[in-house]
Amino acid sequence: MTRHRGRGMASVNYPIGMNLGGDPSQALVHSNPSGKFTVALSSIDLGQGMKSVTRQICAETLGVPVEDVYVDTADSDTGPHCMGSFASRGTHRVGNAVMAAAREARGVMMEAAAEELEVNAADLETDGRGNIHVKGAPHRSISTKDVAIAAQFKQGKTISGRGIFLVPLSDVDPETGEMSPATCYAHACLVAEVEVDDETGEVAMVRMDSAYELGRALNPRLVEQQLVGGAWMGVSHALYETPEPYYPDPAHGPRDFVEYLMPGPGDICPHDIAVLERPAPDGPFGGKGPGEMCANPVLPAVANAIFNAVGVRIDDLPITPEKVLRAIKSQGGARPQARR
Amino acid sequence: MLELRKDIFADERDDNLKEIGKGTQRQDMLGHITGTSSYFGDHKLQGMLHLKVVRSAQAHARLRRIDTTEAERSAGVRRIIRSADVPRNLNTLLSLINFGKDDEPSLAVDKVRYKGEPIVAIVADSEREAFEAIAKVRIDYEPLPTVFDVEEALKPGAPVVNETYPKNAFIYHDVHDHQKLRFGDADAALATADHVLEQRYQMSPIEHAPTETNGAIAAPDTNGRYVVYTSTQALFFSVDTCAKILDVPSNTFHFIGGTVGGGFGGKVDTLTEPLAILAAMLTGRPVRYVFGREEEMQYGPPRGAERIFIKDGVMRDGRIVARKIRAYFDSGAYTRLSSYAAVKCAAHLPGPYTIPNVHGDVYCVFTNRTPATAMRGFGVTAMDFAIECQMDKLANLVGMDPMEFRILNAYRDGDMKAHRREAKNTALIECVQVAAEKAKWPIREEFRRASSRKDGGGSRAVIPPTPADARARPAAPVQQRTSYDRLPPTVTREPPREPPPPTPPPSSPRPAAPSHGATRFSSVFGTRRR
Amino acid sequence: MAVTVKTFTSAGEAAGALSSDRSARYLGGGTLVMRALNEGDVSISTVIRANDQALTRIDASGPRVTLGAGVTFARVLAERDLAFLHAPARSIGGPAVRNMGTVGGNLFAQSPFGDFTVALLALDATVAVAGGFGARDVPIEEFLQARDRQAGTLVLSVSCTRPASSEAFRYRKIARIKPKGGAVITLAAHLPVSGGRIAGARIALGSMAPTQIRARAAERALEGRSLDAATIAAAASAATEGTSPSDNALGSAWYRREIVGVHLRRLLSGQE
Amino acid sequence: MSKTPLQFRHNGRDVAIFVDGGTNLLVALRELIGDMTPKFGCGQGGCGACSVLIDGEIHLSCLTLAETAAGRSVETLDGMKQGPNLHPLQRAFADNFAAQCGYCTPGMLMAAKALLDRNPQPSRDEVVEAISGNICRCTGYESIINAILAAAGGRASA
Repeated sequence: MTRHRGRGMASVNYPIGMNLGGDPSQALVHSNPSGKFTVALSSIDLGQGMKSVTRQICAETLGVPVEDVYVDTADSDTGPHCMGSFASRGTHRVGNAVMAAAREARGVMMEAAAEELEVNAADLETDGRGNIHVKGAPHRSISTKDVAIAAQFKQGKTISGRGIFLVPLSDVDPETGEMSPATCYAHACLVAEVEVDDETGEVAMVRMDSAYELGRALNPRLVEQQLVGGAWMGVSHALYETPEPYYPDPAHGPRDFVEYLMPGPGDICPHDIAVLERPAPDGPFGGKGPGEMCANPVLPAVANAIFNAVGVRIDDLPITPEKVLRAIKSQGGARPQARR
Repeated sequence: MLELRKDIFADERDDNLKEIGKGTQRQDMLGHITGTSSYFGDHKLQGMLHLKVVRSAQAHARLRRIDTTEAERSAGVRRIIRSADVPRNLNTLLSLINFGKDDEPSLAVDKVRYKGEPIVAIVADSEREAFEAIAKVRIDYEPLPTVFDVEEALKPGAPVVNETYPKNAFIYHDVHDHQKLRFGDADAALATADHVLEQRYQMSPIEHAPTETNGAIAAPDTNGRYVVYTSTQALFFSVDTCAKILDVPSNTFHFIGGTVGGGFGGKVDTLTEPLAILAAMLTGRPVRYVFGREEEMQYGPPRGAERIFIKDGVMRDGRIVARKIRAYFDSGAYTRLSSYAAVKCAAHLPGPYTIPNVHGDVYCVFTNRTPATAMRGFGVTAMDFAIECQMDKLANLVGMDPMEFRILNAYRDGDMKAHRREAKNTALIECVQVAAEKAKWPIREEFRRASSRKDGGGSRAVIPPTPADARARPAAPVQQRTSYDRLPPTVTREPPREPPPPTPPPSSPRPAAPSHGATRFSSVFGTRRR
Repeated sequence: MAVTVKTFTSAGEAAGALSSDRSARYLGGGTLVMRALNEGDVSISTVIRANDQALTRIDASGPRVTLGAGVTFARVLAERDLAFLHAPARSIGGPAVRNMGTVGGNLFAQSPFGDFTVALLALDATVAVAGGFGARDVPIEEFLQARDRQAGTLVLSVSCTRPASSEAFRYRKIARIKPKGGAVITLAAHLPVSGGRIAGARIALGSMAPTQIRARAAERALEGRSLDAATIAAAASAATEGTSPSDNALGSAWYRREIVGVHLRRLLSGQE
Repeated sequence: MSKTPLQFRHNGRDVAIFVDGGTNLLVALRELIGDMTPKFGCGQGGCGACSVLIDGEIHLSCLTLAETAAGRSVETLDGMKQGPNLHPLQRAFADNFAAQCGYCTPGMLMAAKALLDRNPQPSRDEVVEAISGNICRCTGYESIINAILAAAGGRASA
């Protein structure tokens, strides 16, 4: 028997956003005369889904269908300031800014609707399908389109809103490190199962089971994209990649995608994910941000699974077949631990 | 396969929302599947020139002579940009938010500090002609001793990588060569622990490897402005960095980005935009500067390596009583963002666990390698690897199941964290329970019943007596200017929610009021919030 | 100065142009030369092409198989008569690289590439080359020894003898990435059997030396014996003899030495 | 500087351009024809972002000398839609959320099309093999594999 299976686990938390410069983001929301809304941002969509999640946040806040909102990103002439897309800050920081802007725009929209319906704005509600009606009297209704037309051409109102979200800077105590580094945290626990070849040191992923808590899952499909892709990257960090394979010796750095190792489509394993939602009190609809942390538990879980499989501890990343093989040889062979 | 566990924390949520919580299609999906999503490189401009840089062949060397005579005469060359052509050829990214000192030139001046450092930029009609000119640039290097290991770099007498930081370490609060975290008395607790385990961990550098490499296209626009198509992850960071380096008002630029072919942290550093714009300024033509793949892999910034030493004290019953950590971030030759990662890392200690005595020292160290930058999980990923491997070893040491060991030590609502803030909205225990359930990993009933919302606070909310380090208190930090115009800081100091610690740490030095010009921060981290 | 592309209708003319111009490279499938151009290799200023149909001919009907240098791996895979070469051909690249990369080009590919050549080396192939002085046949070993000096040489075709059975030829590429990745090491074994005993064993290894090499000590351990466990063990333990692997991004020299015997044993004994 | 005339069929339409010596097909498509769907990811043949079909076979346009496309048929993602309608693969990629940053998507779709055009009912392993030359850094591949299998399944039932 040369191949041994083992399981390992790890649990982590992750701070959302940065404690630098107040970490602000701004958003502008405005309606066109047809009652369709544009969100102007300077925030970047790197693939994480920034445009899509802020679109849903805006639609929910305005009370209009998501199709009536379009998010325009990253133009420095039209989009207001944003720190950028990093530090898992997009959903939380930009989402909050969009929510604030949408709230302000909604206020104007409801005032304009109230004027048309000759009621008090406080007595109105949106139906989420593009109409505003008197609470308890759905027939006394006006479409957002008609409101926008009235606001633009009759009332002289701009249905628009500005939003900013900022977490006041927290000083860091030089002596104790006392600080407020983040306002909310995401959490995860992941179990990895691996198979280790004790003659070659090769490690193959068998499966992963995980639980991620990331505040409200604002869009479960986007969350799934992040978690599946992020865990793949975690496997990659654990077992494969580095631009300096002999660190700290800088020699033999990879120059292409053949030398820079990342798991291929034939290296992936089944991954069952549970998502827990404990809303962040200061998150947009309780959202936190799954972006970065989803990779983190994989690295130690894989390392711990390798120990469980063959009894060696590899404390240097990436855990290459060479490191595993050296460790197995130096302890005189594989020592499988109690099966989990 | 993804399962939403709506049953957990259900009482904290209103699940009757109309758009939130739906798996709505991505706004950009149609563009992606039809290939019509527009990335920076998809902009085709008339008469576009191509910029390539001559990179250092040495990891550490003095530049005796840079001879571009032959290259200037090379076919198709429109302009050779040398360091003297860069208006403000010294910057550090976080200077925009007033953190750290300018330490990195856009083009090397008298010294190169890593292999691949840009020395000269060539602007030519075609990439091929730029490559031909690169081959004709003669550089006379005087090699200097190199240092590649973070611990070696900190030793007295090590080669000085970056003269801005002559001891090869970023300076925190103007006084320390590392960021400290002190909570309780870790040494005393280690002395009384049933088991002590000290281990070393090493995280490798990681390349972001986005499928789209870093790049920018800059072109003269109407009214004397410049339009810049960019792969940046942080649009205004890049706008303001370029404004600073090129010494022009930020509204000189119209940056357009927004759809980026992956970033993962590797597109924050604003490496291509300043030179592309400068080249457009100097030639009056559109200029494209895009990294090749090898450039991206070797000279584009990686996630820096981290070396971490953990010493833990654990009792026979599984309670961790002390955690002492020393961590070294390998920043490479310049600061970029590693300085902040070390602070974020210190705040992350000791992981999501309630440990009454925690001691952390986190260093940001300079070595002769490609400068490191942000990457997915920056400041935390490596520490989580170290901590969670250590947790597995500790569980093994005390003979506990690793899941149960996590739950036993997990932080809960109301606990005091080591950075002296109350833990709220925690959910580690529930994650462990659900992961165990999914993986059919049996845990005992008492651990299945545990909750993040129960049994926290109380004695766990107390900040323990914390001895001060022997070192004398430093003088107040020197203030730096911020490059943003800001309103005067509103200093809001709410009283701490918890009783003050028995031996409170000396309060941070307070800044003087701004005396002139731009508003100053109250410290390098700005307005204090309690 | 742009690159000049010269296209010839005969391989002979192309060979002449190639041998007379130090800055010329022959363009096969493009995976080497176009990459070099894309990456700014200014030592190449002429690209030579040939539309000679002889370069893309496959002759696989008889016991002696000849592959034109311009035959792609996809074409090898499409040829039922070349089944013994399907494993090495399939081990290369993704589908696009197999549609482009050629048998001739692979002879020039440096580690971690050049896997097909490992198979050809085990099969004792002959390389037909055309230089300034006309065409000649070169044993593949000799060709590889002098590869660094072959830049001005045009490979016309490669030929080898078809193995007697599917058991007689075995191939395995050890890559970190599945299903496709650069080779940590590559192994090929030709094991002709005569009267139940191996006669004329050839073991070839990739990434165990600056070029693909034969594992002569392992061959000796097999020679004249039946392929039993003891013989396999002896061959496996001799696998590193005469090798001189290097460190690279995919693995260290130490690791290659450690695993080459393990994988040779598995290859010879038919284990996964 | 001399330029070489080049004609080929681009998504069913004849095109004629002049190329510099050594120009690769990716540059020709993007900069001379204006088809931005194939992407530059490496120029080394390692990522597949520039994948196109030449006479129905998958090729890396960055490693293809533009002149070698003369007289041949080049298909890119720009030609995948069937009139105003999305190709079943495009629909399946959307339904399976098989794109995040979207940069590898054009190459992935072409690799998938090359597979399904020849093998309408591929196994999972065949799908994996078909995209083995294409790097995706976002998705972890699972959604892409599922999308291709779904497109094949959908086609079979249609």
